[in-house]
Amino acid sequence: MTENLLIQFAIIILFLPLLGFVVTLFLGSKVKKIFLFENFVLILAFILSVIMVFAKLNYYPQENIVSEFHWISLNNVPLFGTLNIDLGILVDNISVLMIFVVTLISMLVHIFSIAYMHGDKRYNRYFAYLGIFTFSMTGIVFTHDILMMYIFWELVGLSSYLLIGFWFEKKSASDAGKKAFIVNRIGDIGMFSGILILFSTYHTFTFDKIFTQISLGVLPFNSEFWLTVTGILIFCGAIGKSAQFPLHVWLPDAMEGPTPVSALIHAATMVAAGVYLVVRVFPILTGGALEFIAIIGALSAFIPATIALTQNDIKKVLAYSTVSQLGYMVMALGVGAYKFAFFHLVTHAFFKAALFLGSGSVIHAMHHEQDIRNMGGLRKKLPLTYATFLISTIAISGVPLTSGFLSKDGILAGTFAFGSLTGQWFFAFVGFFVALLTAFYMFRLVILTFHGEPRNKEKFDHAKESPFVMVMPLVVLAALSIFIWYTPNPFNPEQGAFLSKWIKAPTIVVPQNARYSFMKNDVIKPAEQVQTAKPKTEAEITFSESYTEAMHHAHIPAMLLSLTLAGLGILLAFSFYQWKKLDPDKLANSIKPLYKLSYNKWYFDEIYQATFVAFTLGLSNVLYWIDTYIIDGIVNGSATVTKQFSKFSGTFDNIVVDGLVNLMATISGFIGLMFRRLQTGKVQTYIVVVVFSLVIILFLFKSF
Amino acid sequence: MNNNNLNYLVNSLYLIKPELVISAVIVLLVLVDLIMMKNKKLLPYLSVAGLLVAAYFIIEHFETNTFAFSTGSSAGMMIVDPFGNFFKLLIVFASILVVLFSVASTEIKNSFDRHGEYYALIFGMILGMMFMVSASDLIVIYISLELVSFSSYILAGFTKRSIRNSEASLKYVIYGGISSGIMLFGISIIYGITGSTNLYEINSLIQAPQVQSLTFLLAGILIFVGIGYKISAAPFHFWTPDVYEGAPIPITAYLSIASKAAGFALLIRFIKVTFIQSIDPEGFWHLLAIIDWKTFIIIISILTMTLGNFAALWQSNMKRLLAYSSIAHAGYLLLGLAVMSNEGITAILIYFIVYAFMNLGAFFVVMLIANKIGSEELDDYKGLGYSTPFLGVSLAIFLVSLTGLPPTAGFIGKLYIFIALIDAKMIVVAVIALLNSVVSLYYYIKVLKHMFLDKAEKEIPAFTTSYSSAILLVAIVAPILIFGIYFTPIVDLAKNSITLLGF
Amino acid sequence: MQNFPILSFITLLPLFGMVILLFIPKKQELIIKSTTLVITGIQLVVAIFLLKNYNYSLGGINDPSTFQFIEKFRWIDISGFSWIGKIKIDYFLGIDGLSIPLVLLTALITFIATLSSWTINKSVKGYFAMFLLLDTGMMGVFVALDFFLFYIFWELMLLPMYFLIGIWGGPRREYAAIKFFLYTLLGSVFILIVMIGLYFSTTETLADGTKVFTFNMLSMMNPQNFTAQGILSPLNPGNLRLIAYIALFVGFAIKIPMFPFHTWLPDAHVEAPTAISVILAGVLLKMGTYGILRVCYPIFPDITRQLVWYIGLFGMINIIYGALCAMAQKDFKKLIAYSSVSHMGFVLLGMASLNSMGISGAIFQMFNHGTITAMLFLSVGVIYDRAHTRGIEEFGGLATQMPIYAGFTTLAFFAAIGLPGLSGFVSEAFVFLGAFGFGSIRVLTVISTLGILLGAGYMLWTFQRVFLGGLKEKWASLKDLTFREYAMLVPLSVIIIFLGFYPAAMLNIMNSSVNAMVKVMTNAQTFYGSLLH
Amino acid sequence: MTQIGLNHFLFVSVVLFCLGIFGIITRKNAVMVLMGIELILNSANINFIAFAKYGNFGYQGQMMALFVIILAAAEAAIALAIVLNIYKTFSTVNVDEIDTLKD
Repeated sequence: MTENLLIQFAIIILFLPLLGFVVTLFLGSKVKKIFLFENFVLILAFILSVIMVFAKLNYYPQENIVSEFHWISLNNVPLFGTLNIDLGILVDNISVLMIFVVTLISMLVHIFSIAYMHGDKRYNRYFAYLGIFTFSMTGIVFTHDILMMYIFWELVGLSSYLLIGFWFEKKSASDAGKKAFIVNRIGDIGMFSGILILFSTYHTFTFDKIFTQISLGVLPFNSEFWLTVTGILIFCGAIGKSAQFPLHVWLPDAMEGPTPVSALIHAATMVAAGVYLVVRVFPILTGGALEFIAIIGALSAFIPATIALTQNDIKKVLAYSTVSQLGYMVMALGVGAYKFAFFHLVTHAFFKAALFLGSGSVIHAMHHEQDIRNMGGLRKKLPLTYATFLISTIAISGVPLTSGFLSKDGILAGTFAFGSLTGQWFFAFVGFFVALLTAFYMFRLVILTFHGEPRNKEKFDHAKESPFVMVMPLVVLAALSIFIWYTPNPFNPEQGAFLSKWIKAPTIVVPQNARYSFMKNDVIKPAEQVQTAKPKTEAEITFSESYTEAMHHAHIPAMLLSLTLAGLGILLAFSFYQWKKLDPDKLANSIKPLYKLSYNKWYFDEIYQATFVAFTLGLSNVLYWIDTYIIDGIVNGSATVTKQFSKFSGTFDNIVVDGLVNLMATISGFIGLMFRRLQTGKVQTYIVVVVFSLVIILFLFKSF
Repeated sequence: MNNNNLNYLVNSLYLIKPELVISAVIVLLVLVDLIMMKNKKLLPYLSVAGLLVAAYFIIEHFETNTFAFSTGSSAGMMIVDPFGNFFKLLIVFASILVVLFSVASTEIKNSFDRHGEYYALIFGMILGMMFMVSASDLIVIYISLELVSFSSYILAGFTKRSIRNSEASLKYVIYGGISSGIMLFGISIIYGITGSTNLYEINSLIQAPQVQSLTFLLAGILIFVGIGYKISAAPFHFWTPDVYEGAPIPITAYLSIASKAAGFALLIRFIKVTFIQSIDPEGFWHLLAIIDWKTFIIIISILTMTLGNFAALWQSNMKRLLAYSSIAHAGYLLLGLAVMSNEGITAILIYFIVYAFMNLGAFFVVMLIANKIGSEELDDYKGLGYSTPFLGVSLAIFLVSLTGLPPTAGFIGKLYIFIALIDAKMIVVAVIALLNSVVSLYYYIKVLKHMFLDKAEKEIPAFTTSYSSAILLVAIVAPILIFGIYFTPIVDLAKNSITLLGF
Repeated sequence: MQNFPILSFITLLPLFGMVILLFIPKKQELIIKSTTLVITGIQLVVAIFLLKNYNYSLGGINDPSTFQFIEKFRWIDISGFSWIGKIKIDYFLGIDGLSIPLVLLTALITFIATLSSWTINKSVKGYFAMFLLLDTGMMGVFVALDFFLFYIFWELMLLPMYFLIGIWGGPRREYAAIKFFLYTLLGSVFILIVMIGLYFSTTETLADGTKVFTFNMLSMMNPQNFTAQGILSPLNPGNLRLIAYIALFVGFAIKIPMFPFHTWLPDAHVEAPTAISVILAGVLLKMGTYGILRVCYPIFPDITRQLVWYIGLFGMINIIYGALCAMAQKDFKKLIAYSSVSHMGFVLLGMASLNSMGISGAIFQMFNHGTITAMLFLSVGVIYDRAHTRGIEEFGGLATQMPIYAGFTTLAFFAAIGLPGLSGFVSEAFVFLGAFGFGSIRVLTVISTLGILLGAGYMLWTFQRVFLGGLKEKWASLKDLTFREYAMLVPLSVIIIFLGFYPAAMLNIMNSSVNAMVKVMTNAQTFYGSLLH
Repeated sequence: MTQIGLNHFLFVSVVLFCLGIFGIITRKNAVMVLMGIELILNSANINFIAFAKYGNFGYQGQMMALFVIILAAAEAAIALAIVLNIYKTFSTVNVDEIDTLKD
C-alpha cells in the first residue's frame, strides 16, 4: 500500500457519498429502491476506510500524507507573483481515525434508517441528504487547509439544514433548520474573519504552510495579540458548529429532525467537527486563545448539563447531554489535554450515537412518543434496546470498563493537571461537577424510560422490539463503548495503541511567550541533563515535560474522584426515580427559581429572540421605512405634498398624481407652477412683466 | 446720385437674387390666385418651385462674402455671407416643409378661398426673414423685422373662424407691436449716440473708450427686447405659448423654426458685428466692455430654458407643450451664443439644422393626428401608439431627439452645445443645462406615456396616413436617425457657414 | 475569419433582428418569438466562439495592443481650421478580460430572457423589437472602447427599457418606468459632461504627427496624453478632477444601484415583467460597476486611490442596508430586488480592494450575481405565472406541491447565500479576501461579513415562508415546471454549480486583465505624482 | 427763454414713450392699446428726427422716421383688422377679457 494509494482511497471515500447523493437525488422519484444504492455506497466507503485505517496505522504511523492541487491560481499578480489557492487531502492518524468513525456511524445510521424511515414519502430523498452529509463530513475530515475546511463546513451546514427540516411541513422543523443554519453562520462569520486574517498574513490556506510561517515568527499584524484573536475567531466556527455556549441554542431544536439524523449529525459527527477544527488548528492557538476556549468549553459543559436535569423529551435530554459532552472536549483542548479531547470525541461518538439510535428505537416502538413521562417499563418490551442503551449510559457516566470512563477520566485528569500547574482549579471543579450531573441525568433518563411501571398503557402495549436493521447498529455501537477496543488496561488508557501510538500531541508553533507557561519548550537544556534524564520517546511527552508529569500525577486522584462522583450521581438518580426515596417534585419546589431556570433552558431562546432577532427585524423594518419614505423621499418627496400641488391644477398629469412622488419633481412642478402663474392669458400682464424685467435687467447691469 | 453708385446698386441686385425670386413669387402667387379663382391646387406647387429656385441661387452664391447696397466706400445695408446664406437655406428648407404641411393640413384646407393670401403671406415672411439674416443696418433690421411680424400676425389668425386663432393674432400683434416699438426706441438711442445705423460703422465708432456705457446699455437691451421676442427668450416669451396654441399648426411650426432662426441670425450678427473687439486664434470673441453680453446672455438663456422646461411639465395641450419646449430650446441655443466663440456659433448652427428636422417633424405629426382626431389635447393621445403605430413611433423619435438622447440627431445638437460650453470652461452652466434636459425628458416622455402606456378611454379606430404624408414624414425621420449616427455632413455644413462678413 | 468584425456582428445582430421583426406581420406571434430566439441563440453561440478564441494571456485595460477582436476605424472625422468643429471619433470595439465575462453573461441572459418572454401576449412584435434593441445597447456598452460610442450604447438602452417596463409591466409600471428613466438619465448626464471634459483634456497623436482631441478611452488612460491646459488634466491644480470623478462615479453608481441612489431598483423590478427583471438584474446593474472599472478606475487612478475608502464604505452600506431592507419585504420580487442591492455591494467592496483578488472577486461576483439573480427572478416568475401573486406570506408548503421547482429555487437561494460549491461563494470569498488584504478598508470588510449572516437570514426565512410548512389549500392545483422553464433554469443551474466547483474557468479569463488593472492602480501613485512635480 | 435744444426733444420723447407704455398697460380697450403702441413708435420718431437735426448725422434719421410712419400705418391697419375680427368672435374688444389661451 503506497502513500499514493492511500490518497486515492481517501478521494474515493470522499466522493462515493457524493455519487450516492447525486444518483439517489435524481433517480429518487423514478426508482423506488434507489436507497439501497446509497446504502451500498456507504458500506463500500466504510470497508475502504477500514482498509485505510489499517494501512495507515500499520505502515505509515508517523507520516502525514498530503496531496494537493491548485484549485485557483492567479498568475502574475502584482507584488505577489503567483497566488495559489490549493485544495488538498491530508491523511494522518487523526483524519483516518476520524474517517473511520464517520463512515462507521454513517453506515450504521443508514442501515438503521432503512427501517426507521420506512414509509416516509420522501424516503429516497432522505438517503440522498444523508449522502451529501457524509460527503461534506468526509471533506472536513480529510482537508489539509482551512479554506476547504470552511467550504465543507458550510456544506455540512446545508445538509444539516436539509435534514433538520426534513419534515418541513411541520413549522417547528423548518424553524429549527433555519435556526441551525443561521446560528451556525454567526459562528462562521467569526471563523471566516479568522481565515481572512490568516490569508492576508500568509497568503495561503494550507495548515502546514501557516504553521511553518508562524513558527518562523511571522504573525498577523506582527503581534501576538492578533494571533490570539485569530485563534479565537477560528474557534468561533467551532462554537457554532459544536453548539458551544452561547450559540448552543440551535442543537436542542435540531432534534426536530429524524432521530437517526440526530444520532449521526447532531451527536456523533457534525457537532464534533468543531472539536475537530480546534484539533486541527491547535498548533496556532496561543495561551490566551486556549484559555478562552477552555472557558467556553466549561460553560458549555456546565449550563446544558443543568438544563438536561429537568427536560422530559428523551431527545432533548440527549441533546443537552451532547452539548455538555462537547463542552468537555472543548474544555479539554483549552487546558491542553489534546489527546484526551480527541479520544473523548471518538468514544463519545459511539456511545452517543448508540444513545440516540436507542432513543430512536424507543420512539419508533412508541409510535413517535418522545416524552419520557409517558414511558416507563420498556425494558421488558425492548430488551436489546435497553441493554445497549444502558451500556452507553454507563459509558457516558464514566463508569469503569467503558470507553467513556477512559476518555472522561483523561479529561478530568487534564483539568486537574492544569489546576496543579497554574493554580486555576475552576476547570477541574466544573469538570467534576458536570460528571456528577451527567451520571445523574443519564440514569434519570434510563430509569424513567425503561424502569418502573408503564405510564402510558396503550402505547406500551403496542410497543415491540425493533427489527434487526435497527438493533444491529445499536449492538455494534454499544460494543464499541467497551474499553477493550482502546486499551488492554481498563484503568489506564495510555497503554492502548490509540493514545500511545496513534494520537500524538502536535508541535505548538506559537511563539514561546504567547503560550501557557507550562507549554513552553524548555529551550535551554543543559546538555548533560538531556543525556542523563530518563530517555523518553517523544510520544510520551505532551507539549512539555512538566505538563506530562502533571498529567501523570493527576491521573489517580482524578480517577478516584470521578468514580466517586459518578457513583453518587447514579445513586441519586436511583433514589429519586427508582426507589422513590426522594421526591424530585418536592426538591424542585424548594428551589423553584433554579428549577425554572433549568426547565426553561436558562431562557436563552427568549433572550435572543427579544434582543438580537427583534433588533435585527426591527432595524430592517425601520430601514425599509426610511428607504421608502426618506431616501426615496429626498429624491422623491411624499405623495401628500404632491397631491397638495395637484389641487392647483385640474389637468395635473396622471403620472404626477400617481406619484410623481418626487420631491425633485414636486419642486420642479412648483417652479413650473410659478412660471405658469405668469401665463395668465392677459396680454397686458405680459407687458407688465416685460417692463419689469427690463427695469431689473437694467438695474443688474448698470454697474458694467 | 452718381453713376457709380447706381451701378453698384444694380450690381447688388445680382447679390440678392434669392430675395428677388421670393418677391417675384409673391407677385406671381397673388396673380395666380386672381386668375385661377377656382383652382388653388397650383399655389403650393408654385411656392415650392419658387423656393427651390431661391435655394438654388443661395447655394450658387453660398461662399460669397460681401456687402450689398453699399454706397461707395461705406459699409452696405445688407451683407451676403455664408452665415446669412446658411440661415436663408434653413428658412427656405423650413418653408418648403411648411408649404407641404399646409397642403396636408385640414385646418388650412378649410379656408380654401383664401389660399392665395396664405401663401403670399408666407412668402412675405420669407422675404422679411431673408432680409433679417443679411441685414447690416438697423433700418433694414427694423423694417425686415416688421415685415416678418406683420405677415405672421395675419397668419397666426389666418383661419378667422376659430376663437383661438383671432385671440392668438391679437395678442401677437399687441405684444409684437410693443416689442418692436421698444426696439425702435433703442435703435433711436444708438443712432443718437453714434450717428449711424450701420452696424459696422457703429462698431468702429464705439471702439473709442469714451462711449457712455449706461445709455448704450439701455439701447442694447431695448434692442434685445425686439430680437428676444422673436426668438422667444424669457422674459420676452409670453406670446409664444398663447400664439403657438392659437395659430394653425403649420404656422406654429413655421414660427418655431423659421422666425426663430432668423431672429437668432439677427441676434448673433448684431452682437458680434456691433460689439466685437477682436477674435483670438482659438475662435473666442473679445467683446467691447460696454455691455456685458456674456453674463446677460447666460442669465437669459438659463432663465429661458428653465422656464420653458418647467412650465412645459404642466401642459396638457400638445401645441402648448411644444411651444414651451421651443422656448426651452431657445435657451439651449442662446447658450451657444453665450460662449461667445466661433465654436459656439458652430454649435448653434448644428443645433438649428437638427432642431429644424425634429421640431418640424413633431409639429407635422401633431398636425396629422389633429387631422384625424381633431384634437391636440394630450388626453386624447391615449393609446394612439397602437391605433397609428407609424405616427406614434415617428413622434417618439422626434421627442426623443428633442430630449437629446442618442442615437438621434438631437443628441448631436446638444452635444456640440455642451462641447462648446465645456471648452469655454463654463461647466456650471453646462451642468444646469444638462439638468434641464433631464427635466425635459419628463414631459417628452409623458407624451410617449400617453401614446403607448395608457389605454385609450374610447376606442380609436386604427387609421393610416396618406402616402404623400408618410413619405414626407419618413423624409424627416430618416435624417434624424442618420445624423444621430453619422453627423459629419451637418457639422461640415455648419463649420463652413460660420463666416460672417469681416470676421 | 481573422478580419471578420465579430464584435460588430454580436452587437448589431439584435438590431438587425429588430429590423427583421418589423417586417413580420403582427399576427405571426410564434414566428416573431422564434426569430428572436434564433437571433439571441446565434448571439450566444458567437459569444461562446469568442470565448473559445480568446487569448487568456493578454491583459487589456489600458493597453490597446492587448485588446482582442479589435475593430477600429474612423467613424466621425471632421477636419477644421483652428480646432473649430474638428472632431475625431473612432468606431472602436475590443474586449479584454474585464468585458468578456460580461459579454458572455449578456448573451446568456438575453437568451434565457427570450425564453422567459414566451408568455408575453400583449403587442408581441413591439415587445421583441424593444427587447432586441435593448440587447444591442447592452452588448455595445461592453464592447465599446471609445467613450462616445460607449455613451451612445449606454443611452440606447434607456428607451427600450422604459417601454418594456412601462408597457408590459405590472400595475404601477408607469411610475416605475419613469422613475427608472429619470434616474438613469440623470446619471448619464453626469457621464456626458465628464466625457466632454475628458475629450478636451486628452489628445491622440495621428499618423501625421498632429495631435487631436480624442474620445478614445484607452488614450485617456495614459497620463501622457493629457494636455497641459486640459481641464481634467492631472497637471491642473484644483480639484476639478476629483469633482469629475465623483460625477462620473455617481453616474455609474445610479445604475449599480448604489445607496442612496438605489430606490428606483425595487420599483423597477417589481413592476417589470419577469424577463425584463432578469435582464435588469442580470445585465443592466453590471453596467454600473463595469463602467466604474472600465472608465473611472483606469482614467482616474489617482483619484480612485484617494477615494477608495469611500467606495468600500458604500459597498459595505449596500451590503448591510440591502440585506436589512430585504428582510423587511413582503413581496417576493422586491425582496430579490433588495438582495441585488446587497449583492452589488460585494462588487463595490471588491473593487475598493485595488488588488487582484478583490477585483477578480468583484468581476466574478458581477457574473455570478447575473446568473444567480436571474435564476431567482425566474423563480419568482414561475410562481407568479401560476399564482398571480408575489406575497411571501400568501404561500407556504410549495415544496410539497412543486418539488422540482423548489429544488431549483433552493439551489438559487443557497447560491445567493454564498454556499460553497456554488459560484456565489467563490466570488464573495474573493471579495472578502481581497478587501481584507487592503489595509484601509479592513474594518469595513469585517463589518461587511455581517452581510453573509443577514443574507442567510432573509433568504432562509423567505424560503421557509414560501416553500416549507403546510401547503395552503388554494395552491393545491399548481403544476410543477414546464419544459420551457426547465430550459431556462437548467443552464443557469449548471453554470452556477460548475463555477462553484471550478471557478478557475472564469477567474483565469480575467486574470491578466485584473493584474493589468491592479498595475494601473499601483503605478498611479508614482505616475501621477511625478507628473505633478 | 432758453433755446429749445436736443434735451427738450428727448424729454418729450421719453414722456411719450412712458405714456405709451402706461397706456398699453392700463387701457382695456384694444384700440387704446394700439394707440399706446403708436405713441411709442412716435417717441422713437422724435428721437430720430432730433438726433438727426442736432447731431448733424445726415438724413438717415429722417429716413428712418419716414419708414416708421409707414410701418406704423401698416401695423395699425393690420391690428385694427384683427381687432375687428376679435369683436366678431368675442363681442368685446377689452383685452383683459380675451384670455382663453392661457396656462
